[in-house]
Amino acid sequence: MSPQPAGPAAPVLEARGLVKRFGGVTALGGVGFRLHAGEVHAICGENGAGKSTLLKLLAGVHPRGSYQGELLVDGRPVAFRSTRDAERAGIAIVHQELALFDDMSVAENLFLADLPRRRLGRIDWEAVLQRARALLADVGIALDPSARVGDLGVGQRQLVEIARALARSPRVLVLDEPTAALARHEVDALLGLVRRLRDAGVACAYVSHKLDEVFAIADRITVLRDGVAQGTEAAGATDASQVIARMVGRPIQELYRRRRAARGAVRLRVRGLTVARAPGLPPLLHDVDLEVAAGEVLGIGGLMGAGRSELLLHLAGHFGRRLAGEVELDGQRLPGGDARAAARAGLAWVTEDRKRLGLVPGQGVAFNLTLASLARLRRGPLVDEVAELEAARRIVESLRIKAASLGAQVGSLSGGNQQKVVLGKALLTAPRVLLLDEPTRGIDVGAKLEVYQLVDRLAGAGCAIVMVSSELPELLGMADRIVMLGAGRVGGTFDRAEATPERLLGAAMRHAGVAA
Amino acid sequence: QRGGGAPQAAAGDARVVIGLSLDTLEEARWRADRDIFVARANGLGAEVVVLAANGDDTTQVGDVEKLLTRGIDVLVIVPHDGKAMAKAVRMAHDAGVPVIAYDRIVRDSPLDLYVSFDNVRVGELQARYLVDHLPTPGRGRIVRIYGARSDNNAALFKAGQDRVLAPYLERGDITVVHEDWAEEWKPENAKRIVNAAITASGPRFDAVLASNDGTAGGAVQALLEEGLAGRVLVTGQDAETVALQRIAAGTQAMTIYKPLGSLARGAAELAVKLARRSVVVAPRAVDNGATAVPSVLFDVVTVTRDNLLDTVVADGFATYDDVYRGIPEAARPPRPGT
Amino acid sequence: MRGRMTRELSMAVALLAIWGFFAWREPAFLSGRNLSLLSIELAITAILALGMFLVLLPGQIDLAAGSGVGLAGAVAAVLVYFHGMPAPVALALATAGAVAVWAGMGVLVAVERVPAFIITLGGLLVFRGLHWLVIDNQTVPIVEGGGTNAYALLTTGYLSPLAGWLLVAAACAAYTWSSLRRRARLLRHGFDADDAELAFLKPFVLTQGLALVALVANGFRGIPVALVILAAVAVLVHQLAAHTPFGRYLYATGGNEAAAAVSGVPVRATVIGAYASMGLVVALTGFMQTAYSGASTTTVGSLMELDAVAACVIGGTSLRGGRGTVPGVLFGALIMASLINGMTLMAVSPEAKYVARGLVLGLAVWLDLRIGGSRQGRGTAGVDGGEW
Amino acid sequence: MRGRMTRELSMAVALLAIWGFFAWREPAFLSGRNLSLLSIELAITAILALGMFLVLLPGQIDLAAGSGVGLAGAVAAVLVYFHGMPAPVALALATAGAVAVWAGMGVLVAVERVPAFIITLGGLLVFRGLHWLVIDNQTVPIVEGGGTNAYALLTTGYLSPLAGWLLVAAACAAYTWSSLRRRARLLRHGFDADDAELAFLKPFVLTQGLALVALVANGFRGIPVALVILAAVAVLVHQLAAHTPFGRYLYATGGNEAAAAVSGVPVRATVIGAYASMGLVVALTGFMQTAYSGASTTTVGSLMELDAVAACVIGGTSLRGGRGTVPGVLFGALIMASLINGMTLMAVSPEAKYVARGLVLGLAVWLDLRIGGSRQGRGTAGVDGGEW
Ligand SMILES: Nc1ncnc2c1ncn2[C@@H]1O[C@H](COP(=O)(O)OP(=O)(O)OP(=O)(O)O)[C@@H](O)[C@H]1O
Ligand SMILES: Nc1ncnc2c1ncn2[C@@H]1O[C@H](COP(=O)(O)OP(=O)(O)OP(=O)(O)O)[C@@H](O)[C@H]1O
Ligand SMILES: [Mg+2]
Ligand SMILES: [Mg+2]
Repeated sequence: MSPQPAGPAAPVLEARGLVKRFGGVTALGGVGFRLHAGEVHAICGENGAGKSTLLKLLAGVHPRGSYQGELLVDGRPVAFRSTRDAERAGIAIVHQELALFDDMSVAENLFLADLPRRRLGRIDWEAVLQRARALLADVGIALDPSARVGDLGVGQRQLVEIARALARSPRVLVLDEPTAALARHEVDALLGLVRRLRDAGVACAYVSHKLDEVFAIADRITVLRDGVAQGTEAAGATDASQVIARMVGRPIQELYRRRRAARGAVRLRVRGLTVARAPGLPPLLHDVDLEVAAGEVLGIGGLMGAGRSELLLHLAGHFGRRLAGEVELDGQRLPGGDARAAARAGLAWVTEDRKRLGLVPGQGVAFNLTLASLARLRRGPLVDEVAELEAARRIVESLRIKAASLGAQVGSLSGGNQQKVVLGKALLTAPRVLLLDEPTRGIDVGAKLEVYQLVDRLAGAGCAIVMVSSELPELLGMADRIVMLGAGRVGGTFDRAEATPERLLGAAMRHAGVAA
Repeated sequence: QRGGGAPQAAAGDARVVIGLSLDTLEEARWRADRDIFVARANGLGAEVVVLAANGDDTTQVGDVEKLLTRGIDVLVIVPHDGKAMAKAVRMAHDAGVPVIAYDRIVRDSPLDLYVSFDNVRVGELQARYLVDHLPTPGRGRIVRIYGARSDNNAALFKAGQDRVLAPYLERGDITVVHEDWAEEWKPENAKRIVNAAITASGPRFDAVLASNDGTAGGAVQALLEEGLAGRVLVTGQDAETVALQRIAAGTQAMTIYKPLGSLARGAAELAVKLARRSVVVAPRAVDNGATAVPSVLFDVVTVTRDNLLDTVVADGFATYDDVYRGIPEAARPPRPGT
Repeated sequence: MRGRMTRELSMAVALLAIWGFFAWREPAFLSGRNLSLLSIELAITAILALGMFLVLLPGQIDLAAGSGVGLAGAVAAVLVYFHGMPAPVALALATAGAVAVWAGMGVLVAVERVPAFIITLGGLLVFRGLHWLVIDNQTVPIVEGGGTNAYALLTTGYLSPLAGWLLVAAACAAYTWSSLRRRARLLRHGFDADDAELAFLKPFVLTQGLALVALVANGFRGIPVALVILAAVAVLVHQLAAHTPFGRYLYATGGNEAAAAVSGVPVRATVIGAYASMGLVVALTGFMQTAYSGASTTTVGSLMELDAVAACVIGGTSLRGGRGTVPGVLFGALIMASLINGMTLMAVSPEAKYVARGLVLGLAVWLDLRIGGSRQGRGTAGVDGGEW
Repeated sequence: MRGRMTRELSMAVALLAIWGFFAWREPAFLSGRNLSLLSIELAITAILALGMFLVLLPGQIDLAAGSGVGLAGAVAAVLVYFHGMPAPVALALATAGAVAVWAGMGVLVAVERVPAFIITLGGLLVFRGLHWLVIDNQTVPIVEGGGTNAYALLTTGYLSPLAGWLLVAAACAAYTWSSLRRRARLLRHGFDADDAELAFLKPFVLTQGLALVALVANGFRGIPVALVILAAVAVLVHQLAAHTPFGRYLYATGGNEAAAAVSGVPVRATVIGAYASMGLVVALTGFMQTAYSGASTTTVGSLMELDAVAACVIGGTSLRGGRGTVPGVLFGALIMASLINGMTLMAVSPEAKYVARGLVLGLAVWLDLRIGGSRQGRGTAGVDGGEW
């Protein structure tokens, strides 16, 4: 990164009266925005507020002419035809949805857009590897430049994505929820990196739903609601509750509210579970024991790569070969790798990866919501249209899903609303055991609150809930008991009473030495 | 099995190998050709290697290469395309192998021998029959169905037909109400064409001049559905079993029977002679653009309802039962020899 | 649903242009006779296209359809003509065979995960070979000379005027009743449905349309059996795709196979099912196409698979899977069939035929994109692009 | 790279099986003469397949390749034969035309976003029509009877033994030098590279292979010009795909088009570029194929596009784009070519030929999946499935 002198008073990047429509939806309704050199400017807002859209405009993802309003760089109006133009102007973006190439090496992903060449326009691979190694070191990411991106975990991929943005040593760095997939320590590393960049004179626009992060790093905060800017303030001059209030337009009291439900009979019992990705491969899960009772919420924490997702995936019958151990639901044994049996037994699973495993983006909201429950919505050989719409409407209303209509394409919903659709699909199957993997990843406080209330309601109704989360406050706030995983082993089980962040992290680390 | 390498000019009664490169085996007639030819050649103590090119010139060039690779003493070729196969002839001669063109001539090449029926004559016979058997001979309205636009023979048949029809067309005694090419010789295309003719200019025509039995079949199908079958005269060629049945049933007027037997047997005998490098007598000569090719041309026969028994059946080309299949005993002519 | 209206408009425009042109150059094009024959040719093209539609929905393809058509027709013909089987039995046997074979291909695609393009390309070659073997490269009639049977009637049968009218009446009544009933239910539960006007207009338009068909057809020989078969197949496929769980699974599998799988969609069974249905359709088309030319020859069916795919895509079906509608497919098939019929009527030379078909194909889809814009990518360049 | 070795193994097995079988049933298969001819046929198949590879990488397809081959050859033939143009000029003109037309199709696909399947299917029809028009359904020789010219030499030319040996030597030297140099540089910067043994083994094996080819070929008429052309094209395409930004853009676009677009890959230019290159290849193949049959006739090129796609997929190229290698494609082409050559040599009947080709096609890919497993997905069921 080429350090630049702290920027002059004039904003490096300024947006005036941006208006962006997608068919019927108005994503941005005349947003103004100023970004100065050497500042971190946070953008907060509910799901669908227009944050990503704004950033995409700044970074030239939506070409000129597809929106109204004007962009100025160093006070001079610009019109980006593509992200390339934006890059030439020194603007780089880290996307909310990962944009990497699984079959290519880390190094190649980093420099794809401008690969160094030798004579005859051939690529200078040595140079690519060297530059990659230099950059990763510089950014403080421990990754092998020649590793295949497809083999990395979610978090590591996110880091590659960020490094790629930095590869062009931008003057303006635009980050859209960069920490959504990161574990605590990785988040800290990232924030440190952003600070260093700011001090080097880079201007950062930063979108995140984690307010603690926002206040930890932002110099100024702009709040968006329904595509309209609700004003900009210095981070020092405001606090979380004010920001939240402006985001949702109503004050939100305490986030985690749990009515203790009487702990009923044990619903899900896992004993000595040992699972490998495939026969022959080393197990990802070792000898895992856990129990969930009706009306109980079991939190599962752990560091990135601990195998939490694999655990839930396996319980749902979608992943891995069971080498040992057994799983019982209401006393009935569940064989490994039989998703239909699990579903029939009343087990539902919500993925952490909604884009890949959660949704059929080209289809409507109702279609996606009812996909897993069609069997119960039949009328003779046909799907009962009315019953289907009824069911969909019920979910949309109870989860406050923001969509133009029940037929609106899910792909066009904002991240948070998409997440709600994925949740709703699981709920429609009237589960007795619900497995949630990062249920609040990348959704806003308002939505989070709704999810928590929903979890509470379900538990109250006697459903047994397993909730994987990377956010300790969430675990501490919602779970009755917490199991910490480390490198696929149970590092410790805690009652909410005895659980503290320190003890939890300690437990998560216990087997960390064993992790690759 | 013989190894590869160049063919040795087999002397005397040494076992000779004949390479037979066919344009296609997709039509029944060529299978007959092949079987008779092979049988006769084997009878004369020759081995025959047969390849068919599915009507594709490139494939056929490849086929010839393969035959030469295997090592043959004479090449008998049914060119899919008369001009294209000049290359095959050159290749064969480079390998010291004489070439006999079978049924279709190879143009612009130093061909050694040409054994065939006269295709232009086929067209002439079809047209001649049509002209003579119109309700009022020599006058009438007709539909013309040509073969595949991409097939040279189609052009030859057409040429023959034109030669006969020309004067009548000039005088306006015969008018062509509709004419079109049946892509790939497809019956369904022929049917479409006749349907189009009827749609465009009504069922007021006396004959359909179809170039082969396949297209004739399509035409008859259309006429059947129109209730015109039997009242409109339809020509054909190849004496396919189905066509013979149609003739027996009266829905098709005639077909051209090429006594394959004599052609194939004759060709086999000549091939063996040539392979053994012994004398061959070729009464006629046909100019192929390069030389006057010594030729043996066999005559073709017009088959109608009246001479079914004396021609195809007598020749053993088709059996009595096949031909009169589905026709009540009463309506059949007496079984020959009873 | 966006641009739905406009896309149907663009289709209609293309079709009208084509019909207008032919009617102008060759008035007979609009004669009852030609329209009846056109409807038979349409039936053959469209039925195969509807099958292809079911295979394209889950993101697969079937290149073997064409040679399958030839083979199915051939088997049936041989059974009838050489083994003297009663036509219905022969057809049933051939159909069973086709369904089994296609289901088999489905297994290879869904379970063994061999790309459908390869499996069906292999099928194309194998089935053509078998086809020629079965008929020994001869011409095998589907019925004793001049006679007729269930097989032949597929394309030569017509309903008596009375029967025709009764059928039309029944169809209209059924549609009106069900659509009004559906509307009532929707409204009762407080969902929005077509406003009253539209709700009554639709059945009315349909009735008019069918009446017109009956009128024209009866002016010639009556409603062709082939057309009735097409109608039945179309209704069936539409119900299947739009209103049964299986249909939903087809769309889901094509839209996002991974997500479908983890949502409990039996992805493999779905794909296999799609191919099995295709087998059924291939057999049916095979019989009709063979019946159309009156006999089974080596050329029957060749290249029909491409026409089928073309019809689907012209009709807005996505080759990536997950998108498409039955009316669209019918529209596409109608465009293709009209084109060939009209050009034959004008005795256009083969070369010109090829060029015209090619241009219209490209044009129709391009027009659709321009006017309907239904395939256009949202937002960023190529978000949903790169589609074949 | 996982299963890379095993997949290459599976290919080798398939190939050996085929060669072994033919050698056993027909010894002449291994004769120098046949192998030389095979190499010429291979060259034609493989070059087109390499072009198709460039189009498949970004997730597109080209069904017009076959009829394009016919058209290009025809245009050149007409220019030479009827307009007495010197062959080189004629070839140049035809090539320029092809490139322009294919680039045009590329624009329609990339900019207008018309599905490639449709555009190129349209192209298939249009070009066939034009092809027939150009040669007026006649046969147009590529050279005055018996003579020869640059055009004819494409498939009838052979290098003198000396020239052949020199070429081989040069090639080996170049490869050895560059590969050792690359290794040195890698090590110098402390990246891992092949260990010494392997590093010297590779050039050695290559040298042996080429020497063998030269030996066999010189045993007949010398190394065929066609084979040299193939080698050149293969090296070029490999360099292009693996070692130039354009090549990487091809992979990126095919791997994840949306991601490519937002990461600054000029997606449209890339796709257009791929098609333009395909135009070049189509022209070249057209000349060679036409030269092979000695004259342009209506049947030249038909169905070649399917063989090309098949070769690519057998060689492990993904029809979804983003995956594939040049050696794989060559392997696939070799399998196809050997198959046809051998069966013709054995005088297999056409039906049997179709069946065999179909079966082998399916089998090769299935075997590849089983042994190489390279297309199989990690993790949850069907997560990466549904590929054609
Ligand atoms: N490609 C698109 N097509 C149609 N509508 C879109 C598209 N992208 C965004 N929208 C709409 O624009 C609005 C803003 O979307 P955006 O992604 O900017 O919200 P966001 O603030 O990023 O939400 P989140 O925090 O969940 O990411 C939403 O209503 C969304 O439905
Ligand atoms: N695509 C992949 N290929 C190979 N290994 C993978 C892949 N994805 C994940 N893994 C490995 O599987 C293990 C678990 O991954 P994962 O990240 O899902 O765990 P996790 O506890 O769910 O963490 P998080 O959910 O926060 O990402 C880790 O060892 C990770 O490296
Ligand atoms: Mg967002
Ligand atoms: Mg996880």
